[in-house]
Amino acid sequence: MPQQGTKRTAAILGRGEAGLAIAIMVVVGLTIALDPLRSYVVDPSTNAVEIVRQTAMLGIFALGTTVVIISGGIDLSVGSMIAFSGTICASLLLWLAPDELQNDEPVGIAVIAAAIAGTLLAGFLVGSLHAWLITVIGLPPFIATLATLVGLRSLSRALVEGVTTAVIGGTKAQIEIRDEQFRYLATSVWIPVVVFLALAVFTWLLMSRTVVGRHLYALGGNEAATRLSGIRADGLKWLAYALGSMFASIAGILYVGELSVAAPQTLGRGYELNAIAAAVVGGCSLQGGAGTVPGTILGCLFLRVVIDGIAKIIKTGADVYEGLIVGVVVVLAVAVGQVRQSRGRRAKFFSGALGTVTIANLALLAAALGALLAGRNTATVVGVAVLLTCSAIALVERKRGN
Amino acid sequence: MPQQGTKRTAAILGRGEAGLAIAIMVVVGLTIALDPLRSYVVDPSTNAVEIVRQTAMLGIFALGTTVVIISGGIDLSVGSMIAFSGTICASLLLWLAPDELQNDEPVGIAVIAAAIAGTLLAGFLVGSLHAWLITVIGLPPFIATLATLVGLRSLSRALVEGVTTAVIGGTKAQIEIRDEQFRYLATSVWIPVVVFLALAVFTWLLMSRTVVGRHLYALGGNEAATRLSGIRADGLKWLAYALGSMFASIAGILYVGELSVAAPQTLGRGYELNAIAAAVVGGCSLQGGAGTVPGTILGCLFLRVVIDGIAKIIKTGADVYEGLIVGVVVVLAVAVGQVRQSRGRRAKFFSGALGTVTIANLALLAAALGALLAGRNTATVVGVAVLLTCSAIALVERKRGN
Amino acid sequence: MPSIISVRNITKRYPGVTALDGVSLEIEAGRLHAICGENGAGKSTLMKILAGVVTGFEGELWVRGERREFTGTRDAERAGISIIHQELNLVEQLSAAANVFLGRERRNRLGLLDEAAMDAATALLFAELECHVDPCTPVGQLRVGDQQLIEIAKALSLASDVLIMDEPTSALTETEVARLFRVIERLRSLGVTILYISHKMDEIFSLAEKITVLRDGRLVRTVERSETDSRQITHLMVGREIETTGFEPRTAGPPLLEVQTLSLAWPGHARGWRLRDISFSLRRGEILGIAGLMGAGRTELLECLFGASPLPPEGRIVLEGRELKLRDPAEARRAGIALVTEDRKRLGLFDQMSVGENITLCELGRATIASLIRPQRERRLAEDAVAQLHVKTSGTDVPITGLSGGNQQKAIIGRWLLTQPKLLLLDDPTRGIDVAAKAELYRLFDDLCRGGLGIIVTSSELPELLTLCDRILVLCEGRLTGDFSRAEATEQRIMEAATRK
Amino acid sequence: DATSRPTTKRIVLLTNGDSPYWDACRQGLKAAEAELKLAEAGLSVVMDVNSRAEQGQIDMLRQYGSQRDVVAVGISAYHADNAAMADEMRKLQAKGIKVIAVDNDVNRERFRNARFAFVGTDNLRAGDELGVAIRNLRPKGGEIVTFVGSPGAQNAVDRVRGVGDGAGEAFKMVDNMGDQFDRSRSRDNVRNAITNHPGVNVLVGIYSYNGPDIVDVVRQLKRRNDFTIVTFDAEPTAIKDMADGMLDCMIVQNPYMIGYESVRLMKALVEDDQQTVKEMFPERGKDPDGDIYGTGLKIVVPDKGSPLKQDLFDASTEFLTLSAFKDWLATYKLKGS
Ligand SMILES: Nc1ncnc2c1ncn2[C@@H]1O[C@H](COP(=O)(O)OP(=O)(O)OP(=O)(O)O)[C@@H](O)[C@H]1O
Ligand SMILES: Nc1ncnc2c1ncn2[C@@H]1O[C@H](COP(=O)(O)OP(=O)(O)OP(=O)(O)O)[C@@H](O)[C@H]1O
Ligand SMILES: [Mg+2]
Ligand SMILES: [Mg+2]
Repeated sequence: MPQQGTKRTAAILGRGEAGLAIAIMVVVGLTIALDPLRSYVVDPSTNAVEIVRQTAMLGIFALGTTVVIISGGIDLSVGSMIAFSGTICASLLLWLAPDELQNDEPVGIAVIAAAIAGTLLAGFLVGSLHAWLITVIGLPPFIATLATLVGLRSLSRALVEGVTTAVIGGTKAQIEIRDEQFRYLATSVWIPVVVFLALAVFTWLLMSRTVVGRHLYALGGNEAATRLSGIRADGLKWLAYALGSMFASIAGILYVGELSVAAPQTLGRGYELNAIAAAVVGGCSLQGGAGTVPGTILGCLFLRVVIDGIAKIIKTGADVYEGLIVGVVVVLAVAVGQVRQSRGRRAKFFSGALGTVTIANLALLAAALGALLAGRNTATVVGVAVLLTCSAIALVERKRGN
Repeated sequence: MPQQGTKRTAAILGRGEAGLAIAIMVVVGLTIALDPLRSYVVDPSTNAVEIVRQTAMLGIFALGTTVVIISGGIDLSVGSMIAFSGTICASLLLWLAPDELQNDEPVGIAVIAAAIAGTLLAGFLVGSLHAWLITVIGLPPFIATLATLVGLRSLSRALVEGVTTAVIGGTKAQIEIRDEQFRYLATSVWIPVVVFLALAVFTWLLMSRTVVGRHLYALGGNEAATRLSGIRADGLKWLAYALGSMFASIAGILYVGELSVAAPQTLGRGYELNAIAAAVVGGCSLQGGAGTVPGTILGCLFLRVVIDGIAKIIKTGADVYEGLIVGVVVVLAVAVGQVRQSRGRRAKFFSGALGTVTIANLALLAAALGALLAGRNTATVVGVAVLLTCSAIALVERKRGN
Repeated sequence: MPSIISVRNITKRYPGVTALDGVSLEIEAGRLHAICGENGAGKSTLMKILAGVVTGFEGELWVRGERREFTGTRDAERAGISIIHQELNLVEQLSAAANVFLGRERRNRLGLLDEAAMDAATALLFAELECHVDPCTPVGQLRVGDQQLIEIAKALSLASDVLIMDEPTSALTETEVARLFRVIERLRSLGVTILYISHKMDEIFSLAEKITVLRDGRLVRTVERSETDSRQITHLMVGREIETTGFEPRTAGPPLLEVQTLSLAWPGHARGWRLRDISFSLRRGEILGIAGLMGAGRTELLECLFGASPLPPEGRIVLEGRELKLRDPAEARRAGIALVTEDRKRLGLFDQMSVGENITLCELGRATIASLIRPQRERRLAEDAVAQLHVKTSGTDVPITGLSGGNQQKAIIGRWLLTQPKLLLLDDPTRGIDVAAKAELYRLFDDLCRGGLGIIVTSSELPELLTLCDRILVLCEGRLTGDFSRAEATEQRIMEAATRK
Repeated sequence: DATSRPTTKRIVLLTNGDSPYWDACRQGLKAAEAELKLAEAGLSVVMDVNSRAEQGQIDMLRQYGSQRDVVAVGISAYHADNAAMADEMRKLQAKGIKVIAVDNDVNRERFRNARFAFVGTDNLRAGDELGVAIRNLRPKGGEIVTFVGSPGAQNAVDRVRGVGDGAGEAFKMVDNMGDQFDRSRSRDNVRNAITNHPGVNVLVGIYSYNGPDIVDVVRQLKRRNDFTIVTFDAEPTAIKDMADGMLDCMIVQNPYMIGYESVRLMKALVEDDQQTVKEMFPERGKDPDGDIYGTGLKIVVPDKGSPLKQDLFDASTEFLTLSAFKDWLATYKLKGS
């Protein structure tokens, strides 16, 4: 995506971003139209606040993922890193103020500050471990962070068991943090939002206005050339992965505040995929060297708006369909970008055997969706409709020939 | 790893594989040595059977992943595909023989055969969808299969709810399959093992002895060159992803048989990572073009032996540590391969600031492990030991200078 | 003479550029037809159309008197046309034999791969090419020259009667070139029609019977070799005269670089070392040429001077009296050394970035206030460089990929000049660059040198070194086997030194 | 204006996780919906299956706050001590939405006011009863391994503790193995428990699916005679297993009744029907635990050969043989409980 590559320093909103902004408005519009209770219209503030809060939480670690992806790497460990940092933070609180915490007395600012500092340090260490495995040992980023994805969660569980046994006496699978001051970090919506905005501005300046940022783009675009241009690639990678992990640990701290418990088994499971999805929807290329901070932010907002819209429209059992719709939406978002780029050659969508199979595929998918969301008859209607349209397109393409 | 690239056709066991085989024996040896109950010695058959069964189950879908990775792609959807195929299979059984299934009467071979056939078809369709998204729409494989990873599980949950409501009347979150004949598929250890062996031989022949296989390696190694050689790359990708998904659906069927239930929410969650780990440990390169079927099989065996060994040695609460140890082991396995390749330049492990941080890192990690597995004192001992050794290495490296 | 291929009024448009514009051309059977033109003239595009690689163009393609519409390389091969591409198209993980037969594998009775047969056939082909490579070795372990030979073997294995060679010698050593020419002679004797593209006049005039010149996608003229000379051809290519006269001697300044007994190990190779006991010195305002066959170690020597060698080298490197222990290109850059790499595409360009971003990458710090980049400053930085080097571009924020090879090279040199180096290392800076662009680069180097820079340049073309350099070192298998002043240097003596064992 | 348009209001039951246990509860909801004529009252009952632990429950509670058609929420607390969840419950109450705890109560010391009342059974007591059963099934004592989905969840913690207390000193709780609802892991856990702990002679399924999984492995290993197998809840598979003589005892809650009664309570709260509330909670306000509506426990044992007797257990606990239990199920057209 040379667009991003060059326009980066010029306008804040590239063409991709503009499209995304429109898409967001469309989704909101649809939600208002399809929600029988019009809750967006009736009670905009509550909904707006909730969406912004969710976007901020997702955005905080998606920003880190963006830096890593732009620099040509990938970080699969974000979700586990959130669990790990949450665990570290809770463990430190428990270890520094055991009695206060168990008797629901305030643990005090100092302790909280110490816990946060310690957690950020842990994030820095994990990021450094990634950088070391990748630059010195020469592991592919996918493997290095896959290992920590598996390892950190397990380590967190072990840690909770160890700490609770040592401090409380009884082995527990999670640590509750009911301290109001600490929880205020997340319960006061404004703190996560401000933290997110601060990190966003920082990252945006870093990537689009500083030498280091430019070098990160260069690294992602062509590593060999970057090294031979006398740029220290290893240092850059260290920075990228450190930011990735540290942003994740900030999110981890806030999640513990929000959930009032550090439950390593479930905390942040699979969030790395949300972050990657947001970044990619926002225009990052997994080959590296392309992507923008505003893009990622819009990507996060888009995902959250879609998810909230589903909940508003489907209401009961929405989370059953959430994944399905998010999957479809991500494909559409990225596909649009793809197709826009290959504008030149007008592609054929349903040529050959694969095309035929695909028509059946899409028709079935549509039918299934219809059946699940609206019942048998709709299913057949939708299915047949899709079948016919695709077939029509196919015929036109055959006609057009080459 | 050019070795694999050529030796493939020569010996079945390349140098990488040999190393892996040794590693497996070492792990088994360690387990025997450290397991106070010596259960490998006391009751070899049970343990062997269990490990073989587990390896077969993992191997069945790891083989598909291997083909995809060698062809230069990646399939993140395997776990969800297992859940999806399991759901389809169970739904078909329930739909074709509702009464028998609910009253625990045998559903009959015909119904079972039909269900299996339908499931394989579903696998083929999903694989085709991947191929279409990647070759026609031009999505990166990571994105395409990330979308199905999220989407298929959600679709499966919706499907179960829909089918149970329609057939049984009450909405349920999973479908129990107690039919003995069907369950025999998995409970009779030999069937999964035979299926696995058959698929392994098939895949091995395909990849190492046929033209198509040769072209898959070429595609993974250099797509442009492959196209310029007049090879239809799109067809090859279709094959690769179709195999990936169909092998996964075979596994899905067997899992439903083993578990006597299709619970889409949890079935096969995260298994894609096990498959990728097994393939990579077995010598596959995520850049594509390198990897072997025997390698992957050994990779699966290695992982299973490690996991079983952990359970045998740690005994109580082993599953807490499993992830951590698997993570470490994967890193080691791949790192050894890496270092072997870059034998030429003797690398420096702890140079510069990153090196210093890493020493701290490793020491801490070791200490944590020690503390969790053996208690405080061991922790300090281990931590200090690691700290000193690493520092020593670092000093030597500094001395050696350049 | 019957024409075996006739191109009728073919036009090929890419977004932004018209690669070919109404080209009509008759190729006569059994003759060697050379195609000349500057970078971007459309040579490769035309060849790709003939070989069925590029489809979807306007105009007609006739083969042996019948209209053909290739849908892919397969069709072209069936029509007896095969091509050796300008860029290497090999699968590094696969063996030489597997690459030669890629897409046309031999099967045995069971329909399985017949490795033995393919290895044998490949061995035969290699024997023809006098190339001593084991068919089983993975291509990735072979060096550039041998890889190019495998491409050639691949094309020959088709035994087609039209063979297209797109700059086949750009990576070959003189000996390998001679070898290739012998093969070409034999093919001609078998009546094979050959289309030959090269930027090297001497090759064209030693081989071609007919010469076609393209410029900006248009066909300028087709002439018999007998009726023309290289001056005329270059004139037709560029559209104007270009003086390739040498430069008046430069006056060398104070000593800049002192290299003493430089050695570079080569673990796991029979020879054991890539470079052995190399000593020389360089003064400011001096251009030092390094000649040698492919694999002689020129790239390695420059890599050592730039701290980019796979292992740290032994020996001393002294820059202006300060001994350097370079562990990383970054240190070399800080010490005032710049390296323009051999492989522009892989090791020089950032094709996701604009021309400007490519130029300012190393010296972006200069465009910052309070460590934040000021876009207008950056633009000025880039525009100055573009102006100084006469880079032909529509602006500094167009994608670098839009530029022709020569101008991309200038942009990269511009990147390094911004760092105000004392010592400029140029590894085969004119590879794959057309005559006009070459002449401009020569003048640029000369100016820079007179500006007090020390320059070390390698080249695969001796004439280039002879016009450009004050002194010429010769490497052979990593040893220094010759050191000639401009006066003493002749192609003859250099080749002797380069092949001395 | 959207608000004026008449729409049926929703009564939501939010589960703690995704388990067959809830199928029976769902049936209770439906039955209540029909018998208590909720449609006429402009109400409908739905069940939301939580799949993301604390995060999932908290997000969904927030959704209810903004969805505007939710009038009452019954929640099975994933974790009793979770302050954030209690906060969200209080926020809903502040919005005028009725909130009760169902099946799993919040920590009564801390968050009693976060819900109006609790409908269900005390997991601690249930565990205790099962422990009593174990003690009488294995008078000589021995070693117990418990198998559970999420060891961290409140119901798991209480049940395991209860089993320990009930079983007494004669028994050692050697391991509590979590499987995160991964059914093949839950089987691996059983295998490993049997190889790793030679002394183990009692296998306890803490979550409804653990029982059948234990039975499955023991059957494969042909080691039935070496183990006493007991489990919580009565999945259809578990009932079949007990019929096959593979299960010694089931402690059965009454999800059907939990569902039914919670709907009754929530409807009453929504309609401010104090009489029904009084009827369900006579002691409310007087006795501190007057806000608990117990739906009773059943001990189910095989038809013949079980040493367990009614009088071993608390008077309030129903003692049934398998066939009696099946008859009970039939009266409500249930497949499991
Ligand atoms: N795939 C492509 N997409 C867009 N433009 C292209 C493509 N291929 C070639 N071009 C453009 O078409 C023109 C002709 O390119 P071509 O490679 O034929 O030149 P050439 O004569 O082979 O140059 P050289 O001597 O450097 O090989 C150039 O401007 C080039 O940028
Ligand atoms: N005999 C050889 N066998 C294998 N690899 C070689 C051999 N000679 C050189 N190489 C490597 O292959 C690459 C190409 O070598 P190269 O031909 O560039 O050497 P060179 O002297 O720099 O010639 P040139 O600069 O013309 O390319 C270099 O990285 C070199 O290390
Ligand atoms: Mg060309
Ligand atoms: Mg070179």
